[in-house]
Order: sequence, then C-alpha cells, then structure tokens
Amino acid sequence: MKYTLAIHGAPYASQSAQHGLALAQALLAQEHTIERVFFFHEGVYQALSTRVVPQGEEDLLSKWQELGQHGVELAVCIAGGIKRGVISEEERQRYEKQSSSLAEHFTLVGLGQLISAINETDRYIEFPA
Amino acid sequence: MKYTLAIHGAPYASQSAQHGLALAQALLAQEHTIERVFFFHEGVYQALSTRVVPQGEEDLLSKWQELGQHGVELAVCIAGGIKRGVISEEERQRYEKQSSSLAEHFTLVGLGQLISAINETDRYIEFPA
Amino acid sequence: MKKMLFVISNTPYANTHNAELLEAAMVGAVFDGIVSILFRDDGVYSLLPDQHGELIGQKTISKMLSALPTYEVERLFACADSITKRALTITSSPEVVALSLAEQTRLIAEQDVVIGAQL
Amino acid sequence: MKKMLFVISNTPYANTHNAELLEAAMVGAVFDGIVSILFRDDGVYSLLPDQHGELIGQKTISKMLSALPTYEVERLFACADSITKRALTITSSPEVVALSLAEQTRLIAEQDVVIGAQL
Amino acid sequence: MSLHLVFSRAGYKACMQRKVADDAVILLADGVYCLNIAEGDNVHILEIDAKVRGISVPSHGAKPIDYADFVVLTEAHNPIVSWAD
Amino acid sequence: MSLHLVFSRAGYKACMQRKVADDAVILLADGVYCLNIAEGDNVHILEIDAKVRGISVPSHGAKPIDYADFVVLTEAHNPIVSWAD
Repeated sequence: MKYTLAIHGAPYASQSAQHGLALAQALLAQEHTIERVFFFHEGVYQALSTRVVPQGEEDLLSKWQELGQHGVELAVCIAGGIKRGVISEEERQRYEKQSSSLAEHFTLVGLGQLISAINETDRYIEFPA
Repeated sequence: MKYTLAIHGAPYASQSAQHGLALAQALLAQEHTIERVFFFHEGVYQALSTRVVPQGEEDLLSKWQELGQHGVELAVCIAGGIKRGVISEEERQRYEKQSSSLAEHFTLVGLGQLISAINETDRYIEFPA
Repeated sequence: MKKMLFVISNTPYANTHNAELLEAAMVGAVFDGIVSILFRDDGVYSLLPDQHGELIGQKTISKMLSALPTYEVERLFACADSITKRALTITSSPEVVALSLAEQTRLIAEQDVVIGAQL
Repeated sequence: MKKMLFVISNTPYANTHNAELLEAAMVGAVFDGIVSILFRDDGVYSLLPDQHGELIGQKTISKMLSALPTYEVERLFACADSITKRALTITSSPEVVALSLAEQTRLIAEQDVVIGAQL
Repeated sequence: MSLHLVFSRAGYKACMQRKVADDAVILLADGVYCLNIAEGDNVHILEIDAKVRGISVPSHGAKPIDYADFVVLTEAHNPIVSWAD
Repeated sequence: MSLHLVFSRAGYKACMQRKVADDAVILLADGVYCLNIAEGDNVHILEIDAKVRGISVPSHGAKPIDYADFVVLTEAHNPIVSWAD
C-alpha cells in the first residue's frame, strides 16, 4: 500500500518524530511505499540543519535523512517553515538572510503537495504536536 | 523594581512572545529595570535568526532585538537551544555545523544565569509554552 | 476525489494551528477534494463572532471562516454538545450545522481521510 | 537566598519540559536556593516507578528524581488529590510528601518565586 | 500576596484550587474564556486578549486591564505564579 | 472500519464519544495512561510507550502491540484518525 505520513510536532515537544520514524521503518520493512512525509505546524522544526544531538541521545535528524536517502520524500510546508525559520538556500537569497537552515534531503513545498500526496495514497497517518 | 522575564513558548505556538514583549515595553515605560529575559523550553526558537516574517504580520524578532539594543539581556538556555538548533558561531565551530542560527543581540547561557537573575531581581514572571 | 474532514479541536489564538488547518482545507477544495470541517471541543471558540487577531499580529479566524465559501468549502459542522457546554453564542455567517455526537460518528466514518490532530 | 518552588504539572514524556525543569531545580540548589518541587495534576505521572525514557532516546524522569537528593533537592511534594484521581501507586524513593490542596496553597504563598508554567 | 496569571481553562481550575482567597488574578491568553465563570473581587482580565478572541467584557465582574495596569499589579504582589495546564 | 490513534487522556474521551463501537483503537504516547479505563475488544496499546512511562500491561484488556502490528492495523482500517486534545 501507499502511505502519506504527517508530522506536526517539534523535536522534544512531542513524540511525533519517534512515532513517525518507527512507523516509517516498519512500513518499509513490510514492503509498503511511503509517498511523502509532510512536516506541518511545529513539525517543520524537524528539518532544522543546526540541531546538535545531546550526548547519549538519538539523532532523529539523521534518521529522517536516512529515510530520505531511501527515496522517501521529506516535504516541509513552505509557509509554515519560513515563518518559523526553516529556509532553503533559495529562500535565503530571496529574503536576504545570512544563512539557510533546511537540512539536506528535505524540501520546502506548498500545501498542495500535502493534498496531492493524500489523493495518490491509500492511507494518511498524522502524528500530532 | 528589577524584573526577570522567562519565555517558554515558540513563535506561533503560544502567545508568550507577544505577552513578554508587551509587558517588557510597559515595564520600561514605567522605569523598571529588566535584568534578563530568559528563553527556555521551546522559547529558544524565538532567537532563530532565519525567521521570515509573513507579509502584514508582526516582526517579533526585531522587537526582541530592539529590547536588546536598549540594554535588556536576551539569554537563551544553551542546553535547550543547541539541541533544538539554536547555535551561536562558537557552537557552530565546536560542533562543525554549516551555519550558525542565533540572532544578533541574543546570547547562549547556562541555567545558572536563570537562577542568578532570579536571585538579583524583585520579580520573576513566566510566559508559558 | 477524496472525502477529507478537517477537525478543529483547539482554541484559535494560543497557536496558529487553526489558521494553518483552514488554509489546508482551502487548498483541499482547490484540488477538488470533498472537504468538510468539524469544530469540536475547544475548537468551537473559533466560531465566536467579532474576533480581532490583528491586535496580536495574527490572522483573524472569524474572517478566514467568512472566506471559506469563496473557496467552495461549504460543509461546516460543529459539535452541539461542545457549544452548549461552553454556553457560547456562535457566529451565523458562514452557516455552520450543529451535529450531535452520533452524527459526528457518521461524519467521521464516511471519510477517506481525517486531518487535524491537535494538542 | 530565595525560596524557589518548581511546579511539574504535565506528563513526563510527551515533551522534555519535566526533564528541563528538574535540571533547573538542581541548578537552583547548586546556587544555594531553598528549592522545593511540587508535582500536581498530570505531573504526578512523573512519580511512577520503573520508567524507561531511554527506549525513546529521552532521559528517564524516575532516574533523575533519584538523583535529586545528591543535589540537595530534598523538599519534594505531590498533590494527594491528583494521585488519588489517577489511581496511581507512586515511587517511594526519593521520598515525596503528599499534600492536601490547602497545604499546597500555603506552600505556594510562602515562596519568593514559582517556576514551571506548563502547557 | 500572590498574583496568579491564568493562561487556560484547565489552568484556571488548578489555580482556584490552590490560591489564597484574596490573591489577585489576571485572566490572559485562553484564560479569558473563563470570564463567565470567574468569581471574586480581585480578578482582572487582559482586555486585548479578550478582544482578540471575540469575548466582550461586561461592566461588572472581572476588571479589564491593559499592560500598564498589569505592571502595577506585578509591583504590588509576589510571587507571580503562571497557570497554563 | 476506522482506526483511532489516541495520544492523550482528553483525546481518549473525545474519541470514545465519536467512534463506531467496534472500530479499532491504539493507545500511544500519553494515551497509554488510559489503559486502566479502556473498554472494548478492539483496543491496542503500543507497548514501548507504556514501558517508557512505567505502565505495565496486564494479560487481559488492551492488547500490547509493536510497530509491525501497528502497520498491520493500518492496512486493515481506514480512515486513520488521530486524537490528541
């Protein structure tokens, strides 16, 4: 089956990353397809490139990026992302900021990409803030 | 009187920035002193330099920075900040990240700076996540 | 096209989730989805008339609601029980249909997707 | 030095606020503050024995609590009412004193600062 | 005497259970939704937060305040306790 | 048939009021604290989230599951509804 996942919570502010990552790995292990992971609301903070993992704790950002390397699209809501400070190199130039902050393997996309993923998949699963 | 303020919420995830800023301005207008504004929990996201203000909305980051220019110390909890992705140039180098993300006029400090501000002031006021 | 239910269960101004969900609902309609919105529990506070989000630099939810029919989002529902418990008099424009809990059960069961898990 | 009360009113693992507040309480004691901690409402779930935060890559709150006496944080209180309502059997180490609502009123009123506004 | 900042409906309940009877209270953020159940002489409501949410403040009951009044209340009370459950 | 993901105690209540009687339920995150009040045949509990919180799952009542079981439940049900009030 084809799945769309949505992550609504920031790291450390909810378990949404842990749930989303563990379910994504289990889905791939059972040969399902994940069309897109959509980061919405405070979920956009998952894509911040500047996060430093505390000693002895899980590196959730690397785990997302591994999923990305396995072909899962990591899509960050562009409106929600840029207002919270998650910007790509392109947005950095447009808004004349000093640095970009979107981690590798993530892309900024419009809300239409959430709806089209939902339209093209069999299941939509949301992990709240 | 001398005040310590604490901001616990991320921008857009609570009203803590609006409350903290408006109270800070009213305190200064009545000739009180703000020893330190301490950004804790998700409040550390207030200090992200990469935020882009949506058209027609308030620029909360600039308002914090104006307070900083008026001598109010804007202190971000270092442990909470770096794990969430708010890093200074110094931390960027230490952890070998591509860019820093702490906005001008903010500093990363230890939790001891929260306690010492509390010890040295008459009032502590907290704005929740 | 898919039947999509957006659920608003939280107060409107503590965070910007409600505004973001309403934007997603509009996009759903633009993409020809069969879009409904359900206001339940603290989400019914979104239906009070005469809100002024601009006073704290936020979008005004009552104004966003008025714009929904323009986007052909016309299936608006609210939990009757949640409104009664909070003793609210809600806005009359756009039209919002009050539903019993049993009617909400049917509304949810008939969807292809339900969007809007909220804190 | 100041009397500081840290209030834990939220569940322990949905976010990291409880761990962060406990760290702040330890630092308060290191700086010679007269530190108390009150667990109330959903915060009393922090007092269940045998937690395993490491399973989701988080600090284990029950282990942090055991370390508090080392930092000379020894005034630990819990709302008796909140524990009863949730039918919990709480940990016995470190020792946590159950307080009535009236006792909590007195505890709060005698502080110089109260820390820990939580969602 | 303490000043209690009430940011939510659950916070209102937790505060009422634990405050001294004549302590001062400010309803702000989602705490303004408690206007119709708020009791006592010393209850204030941050008027801007009420207006934002479409809550009108009647002439009796909680006293509408602005940030300058908020400052005055913080001068007169300690500790200042936030309730946001 | 729907699958309901219950992430909190308030979410549990909101879900129970609105789900079809024999819909499937998974308690996860703070939803695991509802173990002792959960009723019905088709209730599951994400075992790792219970262990994290010091909640032991008895042999009767809600069925303990892992993520592989979670996947199987998502295959068999639609829509999947999250409750996190």
